[in-house]
Amino acid sequence: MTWKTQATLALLAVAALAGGASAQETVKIGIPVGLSGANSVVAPSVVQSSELAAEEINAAGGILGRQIELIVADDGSGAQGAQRAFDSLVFQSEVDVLISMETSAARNAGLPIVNRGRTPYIYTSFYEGRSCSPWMYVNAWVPEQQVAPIVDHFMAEFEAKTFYLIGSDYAFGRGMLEFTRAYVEANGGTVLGEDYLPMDGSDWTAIISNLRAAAPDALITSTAGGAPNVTLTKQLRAAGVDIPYGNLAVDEGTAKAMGADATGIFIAASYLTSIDSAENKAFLSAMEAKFGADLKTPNDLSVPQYEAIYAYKAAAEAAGSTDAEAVIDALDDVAVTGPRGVIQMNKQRHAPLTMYLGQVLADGSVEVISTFENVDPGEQCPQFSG
Amino acid sequence: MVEPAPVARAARPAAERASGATARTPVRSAWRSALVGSALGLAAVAAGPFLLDTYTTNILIRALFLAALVVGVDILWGYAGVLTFGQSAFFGVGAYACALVFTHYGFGPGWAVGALALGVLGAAGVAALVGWLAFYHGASPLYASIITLALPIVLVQAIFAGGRFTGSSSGLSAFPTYYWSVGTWFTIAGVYLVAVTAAAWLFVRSDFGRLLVAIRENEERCAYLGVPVSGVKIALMAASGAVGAGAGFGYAAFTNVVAPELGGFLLGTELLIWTALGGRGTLIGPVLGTLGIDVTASYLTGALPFLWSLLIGIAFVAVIVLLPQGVAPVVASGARRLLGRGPAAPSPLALAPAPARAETREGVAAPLKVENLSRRYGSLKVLDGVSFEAQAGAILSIVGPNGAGKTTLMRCLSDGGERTGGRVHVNGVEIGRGAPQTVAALGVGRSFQNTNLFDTLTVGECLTLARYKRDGARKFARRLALDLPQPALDILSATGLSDRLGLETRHLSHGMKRGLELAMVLATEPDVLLLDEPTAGLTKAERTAIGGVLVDLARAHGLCTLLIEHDLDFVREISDRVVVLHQGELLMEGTVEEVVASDLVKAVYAGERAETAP
Amino acid sequence: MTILALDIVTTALILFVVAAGLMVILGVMKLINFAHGAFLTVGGYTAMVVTDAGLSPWLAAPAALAFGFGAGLLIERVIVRPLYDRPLDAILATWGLGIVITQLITLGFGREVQFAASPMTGTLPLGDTEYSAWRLVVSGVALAVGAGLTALLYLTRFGLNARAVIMNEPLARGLGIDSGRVRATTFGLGAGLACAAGALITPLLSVDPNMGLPWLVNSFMLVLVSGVSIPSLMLASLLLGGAQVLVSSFVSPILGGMTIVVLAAALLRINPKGLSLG
Amino acid sequence: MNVPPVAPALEVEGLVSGYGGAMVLRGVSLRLAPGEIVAVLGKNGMGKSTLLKTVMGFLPAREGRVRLGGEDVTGRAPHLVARAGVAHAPQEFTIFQDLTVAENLRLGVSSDADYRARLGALEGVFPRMLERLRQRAGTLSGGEQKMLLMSRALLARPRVMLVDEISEGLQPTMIDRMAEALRAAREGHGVAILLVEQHLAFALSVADRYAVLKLGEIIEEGAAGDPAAAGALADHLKV
Repeated sequence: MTWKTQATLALLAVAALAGGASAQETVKIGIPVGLSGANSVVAPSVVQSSELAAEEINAAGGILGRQIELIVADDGSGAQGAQRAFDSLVFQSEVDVLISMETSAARNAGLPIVNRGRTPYIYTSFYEGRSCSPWMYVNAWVPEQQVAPIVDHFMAEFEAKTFYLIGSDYAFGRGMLEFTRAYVEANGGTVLGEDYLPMDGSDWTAIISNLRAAAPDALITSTAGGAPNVTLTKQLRAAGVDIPYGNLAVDEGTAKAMGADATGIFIAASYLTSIDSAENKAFLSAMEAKFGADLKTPNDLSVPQYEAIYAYKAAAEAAGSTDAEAVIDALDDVAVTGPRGVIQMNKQRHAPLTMYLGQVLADGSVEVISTFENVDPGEQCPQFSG
Repeated sequence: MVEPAPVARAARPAAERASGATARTPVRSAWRSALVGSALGLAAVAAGPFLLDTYTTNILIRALFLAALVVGVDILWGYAGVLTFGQSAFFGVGAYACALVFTHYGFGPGWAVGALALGVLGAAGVAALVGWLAFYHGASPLYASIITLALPIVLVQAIFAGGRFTGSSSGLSAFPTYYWSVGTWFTIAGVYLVAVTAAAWLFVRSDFGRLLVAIRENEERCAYLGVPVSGVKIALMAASGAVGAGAGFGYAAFTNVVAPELGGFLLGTELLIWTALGGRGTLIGPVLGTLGIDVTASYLTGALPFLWSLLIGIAFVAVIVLLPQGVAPVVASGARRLLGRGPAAPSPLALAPAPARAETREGVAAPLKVENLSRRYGSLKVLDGVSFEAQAGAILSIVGPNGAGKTTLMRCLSDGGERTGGRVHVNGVEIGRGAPQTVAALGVGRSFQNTNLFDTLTVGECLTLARYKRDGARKFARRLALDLPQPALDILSATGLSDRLGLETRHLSHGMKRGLELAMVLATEPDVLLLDEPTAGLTKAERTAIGGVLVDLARAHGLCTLLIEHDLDFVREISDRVVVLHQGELLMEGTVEEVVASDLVKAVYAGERAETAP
Repeated sequence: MTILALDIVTTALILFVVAAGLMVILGVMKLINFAHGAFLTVGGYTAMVVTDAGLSPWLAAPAALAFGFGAGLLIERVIVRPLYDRPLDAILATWGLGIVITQLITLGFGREVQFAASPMTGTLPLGDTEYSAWRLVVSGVALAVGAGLTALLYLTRFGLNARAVIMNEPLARGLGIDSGRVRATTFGLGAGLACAAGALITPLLSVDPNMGLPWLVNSFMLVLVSGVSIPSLMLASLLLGGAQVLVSSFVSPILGGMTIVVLAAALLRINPKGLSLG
Repeated sequence: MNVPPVAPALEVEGLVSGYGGAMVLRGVSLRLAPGEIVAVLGKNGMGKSTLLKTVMGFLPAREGRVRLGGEDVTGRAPHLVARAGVAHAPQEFTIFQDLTVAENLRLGVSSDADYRARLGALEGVFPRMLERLRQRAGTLSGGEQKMLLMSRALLARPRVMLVDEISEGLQPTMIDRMAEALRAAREGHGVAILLVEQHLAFALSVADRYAVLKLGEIIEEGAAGDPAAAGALADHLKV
């Protein structure tokens, strides 16, 4: 983030403060996102894809004839900051919808405010699953969709029997690894160790030594998005760990930023830049055109964000208004075709997704190894199964 | 223990009448200002929800709870001088008590009361434990800060270690809670803050509040006056912990989210920043500072997050470096100038003689008996094998060249932790390793060589403080009448201090300070009086006056007095016996005549005594 | 077992080099520099700027040392000097300074996590095992810093003057030693060491505006326990850092995070002089 | 006003100073010519050490001036006064106990080169110091510590030495050595010496002139050689 984008954000916010008079004319989309803290590595790409979606929709006449106005707020990647961000968006800016990629901590902190403010909320980050609210939809993957490809591949390709799990100690980290452990054990494998460090921890020495002592066949990690992922990977590489390494929390952009250290990491994602579809190519070239040299690599977090804005447009138009309850009802029914294909959040507020297993190459790009069509998210929020 | 003597009770109405209808007594003015302030505060709380939009109300509720927490920080830091980084931990304990009980055990009025009690008592318990660790006798202020810094770090790690139970880094959210309207929560938070602030306001203006200031300004002196300094600080920590936990409970119940940050070190430092910017030691300043800064921060985080933090950081550094007392006192003195009101009100304190003590010293061993006392610093022997007795009704002077160990001797007699060997008996009781207040309780009163009293306390407050051992201290009021032993009253009137009870001691002349010092020691009604150079820097007339009082104390009141003096003429005039110390050893003990006649002593004073190199 | 021993030794040496700057300042100035964490961060960003400019990553630490020294002299002059006789206020003011530095970094470089190139990656063979090369390099540098500081204190005129100021400032001034200048130089040195340490640990971490903060409290505790002497800081790092590694390895990495703080607080309660060797 | 042909090495004029509210010096004036030794006598607590501390700048002068060789140094920081050519041998906390003898001596000289060049000069005065260069100063005997203190002042080659009760607790032979060292310093380098003393015989044997300080004021002055002086002074100083 530079002075320029920051100034833009400031202007946006000032515009939001001053724009009371024109409130009727725009559709306000609130984007609470972790511009600082753990998520700060990916947050700029999420802001960029949101900007593209808004620009495209506005150019095509907006939503129900109203222009979109984006209001970005930093949630600090944590609960405290999220409270401020959600409060400010819901009660101060009175946004029509919240669409955001956030940490689980931030999402959990924001949900009570969403419930209180009765604002539709589309959550666009992959997460540990089973977070339910009458006001929330999710269009990204959950463990049921993501863990299996990596574990299956390790077991089949590397004959991995023993696994070691390392994560950040928070809802996503623990949720993902607990699912992974159950899946590994259900498929005849053994988990030799499961270690966590707090989200702000950066010294993985002891854990890595434990890992080396246990000598597993494969490693699966699930950390918070930014700094912990980077420090863990750097220190793993520095310690000479070269067993098959599946990373449940890395996205393409972060992998690129990590450089050589990321080479060889296996990832499972619902979006990779190499997806060969017309929608994806159009999206990538539009991003390239809009941001040029400042472009942050689009990834598994920024693309769902892009699609969610279209999903909201479709729902509002289907409902014929931006009325919160009408939009929530309509979101179940609309299907949007985007870079990831056709997405409909009709499985207990979650979406079946096509998943890709990939491996990071030396140049930071991701090579697709195999594809799994329309993986079901499983039982997430049975109360919404109707 | 706070009950005044019967004489004083009878005297009080008279004193109030005497102070007249127009005199503003601090006590009454404290109650009046507390009432007016509370009324204004409550009115603002009542009006708030009607005037403010939902968003502002929302962020104000959180700020109100934090402000209640800051009150505790200000009392600890601003008044008692304990720099605490850990107040956030108590907030966190209260918040997690709420979240954990509601998440895992149950929800309902009974559960809520139980969780609140758990949080408040838990925090008070943790605070007491922390206080016990941090405030042992002889602990440096820095150590207390270290412990308060360790507390939130340990708490947060404990929360992390709690895994699913505490929600680790993510915290807990969406637990059942009371989804009352924002207005209702605003009222709850507002009333809590007003109540806490009003109670604190009365507390810091009470005798006990002045005691806190005294501890901040000169902890050691307080201990020697018999104030259980560590106990007071521990109790204060526990009380502020309980108040903070209450605020944390409310915060969690309202926001429906708890996260480790609530108990973390960073919030702890933010509390200090708000307190410093508001003006430490003013209560209202930190409360307004918290509300102002936190609310502004909420408005600006979207637009200017870094610039805002940068400005706060710069303001904080500037205030600490340039205006250690914060902005509030500057504003207050400006306001005072505008209103034309002086800062000092006349003291309403009425002095009366305390009834003579009934117990007699007959049949008791010598009031002070020293056996084979030694004090070493590493290999350096400052005192070695000193033994002597001091009798009731007599003045024993201790003389010797610089570095002979005289002041060290005083220290060893008044603080059980000081000596490295030997025994000291006071009224037949061995002092053991007792802290100064313990030794003071045995009947030892000590005056000091330097005259830093309590700068911002008035003469009357100093005297009230000195009576703590006898009369205790009122927690929400000021005493209006003070009983002092006759000799103390004599000194006060002889030095003119009795007309200056409302004057802060830093404005006193050197001679008056010496007089007050002595009067304070006498107010504790000691059996053994230790005086370190009571006449240093005094004029001839003042010396004579003090000498007269000392002789009278010994003769008429039977006090056992030990005196360090450089002025040998003065020693000769008033002493019954003299002890000569030289290089840590007792060179000789005897009557004035014997010592003056001794060639050995003369030699030492002329510097001619052969020193055998060790 | 070898790995565990290496973990303990390298962790201890990393802690030592990170805490050294804080110790120098506390030792001579009796002042606790709570901007230490921010200085470490500045070192991390210096490393990033150096490598982004295409210079060798090996230059990062020396550049950070030089930059930190200059900045330290300036900061001493403006902020620290009025606070010499107010030690608790000095903690607060330097904490505030840390906030200011962090925000300035955020304004200049953005708040997101960034990366600096490492001078070396991978492992070095060490007997029958192999071990993180950069951790070994940092350990070596830590030993050199310890030796260098010892030489500076015991072999140079500045060191003699500084020790005289530590032991008895009035006497030193009476002998013509400009204690103000000694203090300013010391603050510069401490700040420089902190920045250099920040640059040194950067290859193990990522660069963000708060990267130094987690190190502050542990450094602070180690320095207090060690009672400001180089050998005892080494000893404290070894004992407490070792305990941290053991707890992390055998009990829980999360509890490992508070080992140093808890042990230090307990040690200081038992003996206010801590592990001081002299 | 007549400017003296040679400015006094040290001139103290109407000096008032003290601690907090208590004035210990109440207007003291003294003048030392280059190479002159003046003894200030008085009992404990009369302001003798305070006088030296105020000259050094450790205590602020409330009133009055301090001049060195005609240059006004009132209000200067102690290290600047020291650099202007004043060596202070204080009475308490005199040496760095934890440093070696050599380090203590080095600290007395501003440059290490000068230190090495001058060190040999101690051979004639306190040869024992040269034998103990590597010993920790705190392990020296009381008398040796005084020698170290004096050696450090001598190595500084000051214009003015302020010597505070150097004789206290010393054996007679050692006192004689100190007297010799002071005389040698005056003769060798023209140092002016302000001695603060309670030891009458020693003071009068070394000094050219004496002044008696009582309750912060000089109540008597005279030439040390005056045979009547000793008797009169003994009265002032007796127990």
